[in-house]
Amino acid sequence: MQTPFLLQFINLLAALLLLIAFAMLTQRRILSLINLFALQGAVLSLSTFVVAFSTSQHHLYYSAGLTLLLKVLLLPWLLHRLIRKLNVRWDVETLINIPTTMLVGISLVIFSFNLAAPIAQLSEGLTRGLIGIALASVLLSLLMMLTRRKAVSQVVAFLSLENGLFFAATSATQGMPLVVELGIALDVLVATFIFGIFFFQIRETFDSLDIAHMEKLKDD
Amino acid sequence: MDSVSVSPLEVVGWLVQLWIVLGVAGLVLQRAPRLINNVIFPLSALTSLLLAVSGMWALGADPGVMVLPLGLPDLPFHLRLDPLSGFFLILLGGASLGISLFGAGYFKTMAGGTLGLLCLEYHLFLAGMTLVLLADDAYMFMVAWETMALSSYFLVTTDHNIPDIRKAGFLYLLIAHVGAISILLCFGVMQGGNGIAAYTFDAMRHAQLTEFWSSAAFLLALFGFGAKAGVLPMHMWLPEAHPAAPSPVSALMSGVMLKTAIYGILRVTFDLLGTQLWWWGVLALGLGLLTAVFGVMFAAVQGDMKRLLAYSSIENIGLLLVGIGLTIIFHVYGKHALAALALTATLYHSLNHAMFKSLLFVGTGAILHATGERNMGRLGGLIRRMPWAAMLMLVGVLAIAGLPPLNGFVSEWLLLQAFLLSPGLPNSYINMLVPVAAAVIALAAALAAYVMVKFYGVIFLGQPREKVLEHAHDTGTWERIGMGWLALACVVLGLAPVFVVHQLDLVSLSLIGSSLGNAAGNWVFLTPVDTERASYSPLYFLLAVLAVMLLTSILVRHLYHGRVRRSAPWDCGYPAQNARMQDTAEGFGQPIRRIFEPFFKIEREVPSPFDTHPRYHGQSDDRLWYILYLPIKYLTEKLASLASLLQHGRIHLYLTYTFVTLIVLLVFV
Amino acid sequence: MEKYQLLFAVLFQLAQLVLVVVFAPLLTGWVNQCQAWLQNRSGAGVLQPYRVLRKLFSKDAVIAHNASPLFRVTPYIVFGCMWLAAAIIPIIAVDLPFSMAADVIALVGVFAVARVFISLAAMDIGTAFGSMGARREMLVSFLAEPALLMVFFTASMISHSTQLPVIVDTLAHHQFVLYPSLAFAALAFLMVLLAENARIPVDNPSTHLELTMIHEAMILEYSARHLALIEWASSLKLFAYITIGIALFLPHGIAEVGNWAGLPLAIVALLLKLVLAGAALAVFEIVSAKLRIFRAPEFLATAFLLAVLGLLIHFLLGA
Amino acid sequence: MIDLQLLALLLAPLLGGALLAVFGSRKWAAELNSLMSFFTFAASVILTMRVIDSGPQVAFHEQFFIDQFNVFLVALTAFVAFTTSLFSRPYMRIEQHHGKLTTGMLHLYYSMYQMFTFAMLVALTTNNMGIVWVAMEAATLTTVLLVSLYRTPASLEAAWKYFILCGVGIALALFGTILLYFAAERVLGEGGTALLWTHLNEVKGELEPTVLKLAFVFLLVGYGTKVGLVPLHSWLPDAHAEGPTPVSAVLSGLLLNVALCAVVRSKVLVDGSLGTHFAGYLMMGFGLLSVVVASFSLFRQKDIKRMFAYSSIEHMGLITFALGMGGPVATFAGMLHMTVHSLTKSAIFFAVGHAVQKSGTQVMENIRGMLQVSPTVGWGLAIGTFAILGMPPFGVFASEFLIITTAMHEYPWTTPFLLIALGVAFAAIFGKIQPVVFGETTAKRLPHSPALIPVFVHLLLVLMLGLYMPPYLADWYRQAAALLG
Repeated sequence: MQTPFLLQFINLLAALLLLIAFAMLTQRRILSLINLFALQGAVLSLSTFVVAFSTSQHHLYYSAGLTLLLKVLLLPWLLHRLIRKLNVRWDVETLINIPTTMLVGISLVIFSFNLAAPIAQLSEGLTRGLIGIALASVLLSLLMMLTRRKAVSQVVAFLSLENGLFFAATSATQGMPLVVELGIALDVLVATFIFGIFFFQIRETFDSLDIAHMEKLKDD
Repeated sequence: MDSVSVSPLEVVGWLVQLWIVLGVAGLVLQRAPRLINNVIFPLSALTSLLLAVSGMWALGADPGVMVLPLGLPDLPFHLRLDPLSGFFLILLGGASLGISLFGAGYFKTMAGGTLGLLCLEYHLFLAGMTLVLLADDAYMFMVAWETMALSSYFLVTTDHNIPDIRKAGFLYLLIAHVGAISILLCFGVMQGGNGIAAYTFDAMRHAQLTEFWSSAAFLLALFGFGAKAGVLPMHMWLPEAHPAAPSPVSALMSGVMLKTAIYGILRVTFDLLGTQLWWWGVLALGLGLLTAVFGVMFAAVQGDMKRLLAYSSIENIGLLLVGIGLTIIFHVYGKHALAALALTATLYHSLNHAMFKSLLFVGTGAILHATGERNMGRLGGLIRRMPWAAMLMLVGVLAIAGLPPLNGFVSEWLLLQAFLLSPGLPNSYINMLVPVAAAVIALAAALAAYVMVKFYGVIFLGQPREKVLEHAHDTGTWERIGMGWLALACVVLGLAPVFVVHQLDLVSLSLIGSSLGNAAGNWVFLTPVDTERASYSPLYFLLAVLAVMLLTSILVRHLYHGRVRRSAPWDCGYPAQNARMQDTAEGFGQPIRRIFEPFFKIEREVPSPFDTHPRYHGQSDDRLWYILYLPIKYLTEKLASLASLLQHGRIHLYLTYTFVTLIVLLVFV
Repeated sequence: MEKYQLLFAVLFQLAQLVLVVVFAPLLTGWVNQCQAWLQNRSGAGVLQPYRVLRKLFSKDAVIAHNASPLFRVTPYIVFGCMWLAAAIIPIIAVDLPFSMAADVIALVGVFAVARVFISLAAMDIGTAFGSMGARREMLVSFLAEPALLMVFFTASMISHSTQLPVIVDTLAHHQFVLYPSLAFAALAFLMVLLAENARIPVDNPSTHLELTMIHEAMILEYSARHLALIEWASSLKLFAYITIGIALFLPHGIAEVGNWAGLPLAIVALLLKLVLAGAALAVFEIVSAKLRIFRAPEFLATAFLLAVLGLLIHFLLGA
Repeated sequence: MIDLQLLALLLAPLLGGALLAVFGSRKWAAELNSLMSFFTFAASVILTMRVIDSGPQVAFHEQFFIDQFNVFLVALTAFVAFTTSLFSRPYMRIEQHHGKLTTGMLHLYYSMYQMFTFAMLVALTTNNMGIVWVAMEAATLTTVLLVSLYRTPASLEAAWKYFILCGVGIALALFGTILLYFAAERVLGEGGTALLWTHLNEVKGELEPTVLKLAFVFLLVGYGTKVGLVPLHSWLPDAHAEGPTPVSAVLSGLLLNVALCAVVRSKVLVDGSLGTHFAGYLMMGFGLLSVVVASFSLFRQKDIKRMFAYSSIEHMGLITFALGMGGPVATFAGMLHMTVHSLTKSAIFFAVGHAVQKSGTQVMENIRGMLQVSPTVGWGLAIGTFAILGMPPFGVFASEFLIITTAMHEYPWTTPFLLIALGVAFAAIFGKIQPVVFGETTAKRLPHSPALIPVFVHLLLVLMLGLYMPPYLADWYRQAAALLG
């Protein structure tokens, strides 16, 4: 069952996931961001597929398919449509400059690897160390959310965060119970729709998708 | 009463229920204000009387215990009526009897809706105070305690349209609440065992506490109850809330509610805590002295009659605290008879203060109704317009000034005796402290006389300072009866000290295990230790003074002619005398203000010699407000503005919080 | 025997009651006479106070229109209180049954009653002087009263009693001890005596200069028999104070309980002491100057502090 | 049988949501809303009686689980949801009358309201920690739409913040759940049972502590965001202040409880696995921080709903603190506090809603003299405020009494913070509400008469809980406390 090749392949995919997360962190253009997001989805789907294959858990095939459908096709398509409609292409600048962000990101990766090290020792075989990568990509996405100004890129970051989680759910733990996965997928879908509604409402109300307009509610 | 099957506690329970029913009836009958005035309040007074009687009955009886089916699970309401509670019930009943009777007349002018509500709150207040005295578990105690605070808050803010009154109510309830939390913590320290049942007083009595925790409990209790009693520096609410409340309510608050705090301190210190430490006594003593002098000093410079009385209450609370401190010290050092003496003095003074302060407060109510004026600088000469009120108030004034043969003197006498007999304590510091303390007490008592001369003289004597005072009317019948009862109580308590002390012995015996016993004297001579050491007989004293006076007046009348001529007062050669040339309240207080200048924050506005309409304005504020309360307020505001920085409006910042929290937790896992 | 003793004591008490009221003005006269001599005046004679009283009693009383009953009853109260106070101080013998009813604290209380009433009466008419006098009187007393109490306390601590007869008995008849604390107390007492009896340096009994008077300002509205009673009460007060001083600080010579034989000697000793004390008072008054009214509290605060110091010294030295 | 009862409980709101999605624009939509909420409530009562009778139950292949702890929350949720629907009927009409809402918005409101109830009930009753997560997310999504109902810039901003912050939070909770599963599957094996709480609870001693520690951090941060623990609370005041008042009431009264319930479930597992008080201490720390920060934040509030939102943070902090302390008394107190806080806070929001409608503003300086305008609203607000401030004899005091005294006994060092925080909170709220209730007024009359019966029903219940607790209710709490340890 556990062929070294498959293991290496999953590890490769994991590394790819992390790489894409970094790439997203440094990306200024929204279009490329969405493309990267789709790519990430593809990697996720592939890794789920491989895990399903290697552990022969059938429900993981559904998961892989669902991921492909949702995260590679549907969501990027939706987002593309959205930005075309809303006519936003650039995330003008990030809040912290990109080299700094990178530095922070790298330390986050080291941190999460360290954190995951004792757990990795528990886990036998296949998924060794994947928790660390999942954690790192979750934290990187979170970092991306902190540093983005435009609502759209924040949402993409959020979705990428979910990707990281999904990776943890499927690859690191070899799949959650099906009902949970279905629920998660449904929620993500609904969330995206709501995001879409919001984008229109926000734009309608503020004439922009810059979150800087939404800093009125505060204690003073 | 002669039926054996009924216990005092049950009777008191019924009376409390009756009060609540009366209160609700008042709310229901709000369209019939006459009924409320002429039926409900007198009935309430009758209930008070019965309560006092049951309290007296409980003094001699074994402690009664009762468990109600209410409360928390595993912690139903426990009630207990022991001599200490019984004594305070007498105090409550006795004072509220007069106040309710007075109220029956006083609230006549109030609109129906307000009156109904007030009637409910008034009776809840009374019921709450009674239950505080009966409570035998922490939860019940706190519920009753806060019911008392809340109902009195609503009573204070009866005239809530006036911003100042709202402010007073706010300050009052805030300090009361902080105090209540402190009391709560005190119970938390004292709880015995585990589970909810650990909060009964009985479990607390058996709890084993280390010295550290005992002291923590005592300090928390002192702070918490002190906040209610108006002990320095938590006194700030008192001079604000008392003037704001309707006068009968002020009377209840000052006369009775403050005593529940004294009750609380006694209960915690001597009953619930198994051991005491000597320095508690020193602390209480020191705090009491400070409070007493502070209170009377500020009373001397007040211009508002109710504020003056409020500060005087602070002084008296200080005296009570001194008594408690002495009791602790003697008790710790095993001087049982002396401890009993100090405790007796404390309890006696509580009772006295309840009577005369209630009398004076309701009296100010009568004045307020007659003139619509609280500022003494606009009163004067009322003795001629309101002879009844003036006469009854004179009794109260003389009593509170500590003059023999009235009641105020007896308790001060007992307290001073306790001081005088103190030498021989094994701690030399305390030995040195005692004479200084006695001196301070004496000073406070003398200043109290000053204050009271000012109070009475400026309000009742002299010429009316305003035209409207010509139309002032005297008190009505209910008011007179109420005040009469309180004045009578002052006289009786003053003349029959031996009887009272014998009753108080039962309390000390149950609380600290010692009493004055037969040493208290025979029926007419009060001799707390023995006849050689000290004795006092107000009855003989009064008889002698009366006899001498009578003799003199007979002699004068018979041997000399009785010709009397009326004429204008002598003008000293300066014909333009008018009422404004008398001392105002501020003027009368001026020497005190000058002597104790550093303690006051004085704002003065003096007219220049060329003003055509000269106006003088002087105000003496409490420095503590500026050096303690305002800084706390500023600090809170500062911290609040720091806290508001958190909520900065930027979502990135909020996400950063989440992020940082997560990272920090992960680092520390 | 005991029964007789009690009876005798009661009789003795009544006798003292009568004697003090009769002879108190004499002491005032004597002090005034001494003063006159010291001022190189011939003086009106020691009987002058009696003459004044007689004259006042025979005059028509004039009372302001707005005087209340309080105003009219006050002279009797003041007089009664002072009389009683003077009567319970052991001056010749220590068994005075009425002393049982009022110990030293009560004695201070009696003085306070009189003071409060006279202050209230002063405010009753509503003239500028009346209330000024009342205020000043209370100002003086709020420091003098605790000082007096502290003086008493010192003596009480020594004798373990607040009963005047017991105090005097202890001081006079037990073994002779020098009490340094009593020295402080004595000084304090002297100051209180001056202040309370409206003497120089706190007040001046013989002036009606508005700005300086205290006691006289209060009684400006009184006339005829009311004034007489008040003047008489003042004499009684002075008498009481001087005898208190004698009882506390020079008790020697007073008769012991039941020792009727000692009485004549005691009477002689008392007379001597009174004569000396009166003269000393006069001398003290002559050599000091009237203080500004606002210096009076300082003067009295000094007295108060001295008294407290005396008490502390008692604790410190045990004597 | 239990399956059926549970089905009724869950179907009622689901059906209601579906029906209102269709008929939400009709005139009787409000009545339908109340009716469906009533059905839910009735079902919850039946379920509760069942659990009282026969103890903990599992249903639907162990996917659902009802024990004493969650059934009281179910009953509470259904009850408050019902009374809130009663309140919202006239309230929303007045809003519509004032031109703030359109029929379309109301349509959305009614259907989302039912869906929200459904999501909360699922989150409470499910046995599967994964489904808990799904339901929490669903509850977030439905309320996001409710918060932004008015479509004003402010409400959009609030909803956006709510959405993003809670979305992130809940995502972190998912990571925690995954870690939990990771640890569980090693003991329970792969597949459906590894996330079932009942199973986890049985084997909690065998779960890998290091993983569980990590998992709890994520779960706490995740669900803690929804509870409103400081410093994860930032969304809460905005969402409460800008959403419609009935939504504020259910958010404060119910959603926070549900999220806390999830945290508590995790805590039981984690502390059971670690054998230490790790999770408890963490909760105590967050609770204490929340209480203190929220109290000071209260001080400067101008908006009345915002202020009470902070008060919710304070109280949730107190509950978290109590549940973190553990032990029978504190847990009992924590649960009691949950109940009374829900009842009181929703009652306050009801009263506040009408007060705001009467004076036309949420700024407290402009709301004055409510007692004069409408004694019922005024007294409701005054009594509610005193109740929430912990004045006896209301139930809030009972629980605070137990929490504070236990803290004094067990963790004395925390009490100065509690003392200061409660004092400051009292000063802040009381000082601001007093002039709102008392004094002169400028407010006007309303087009529809307000529904104040819910206010007084809630307050009466709270009063009763302070003075007398029926034996079955007490047993219920006690068993729940024993369950949580």
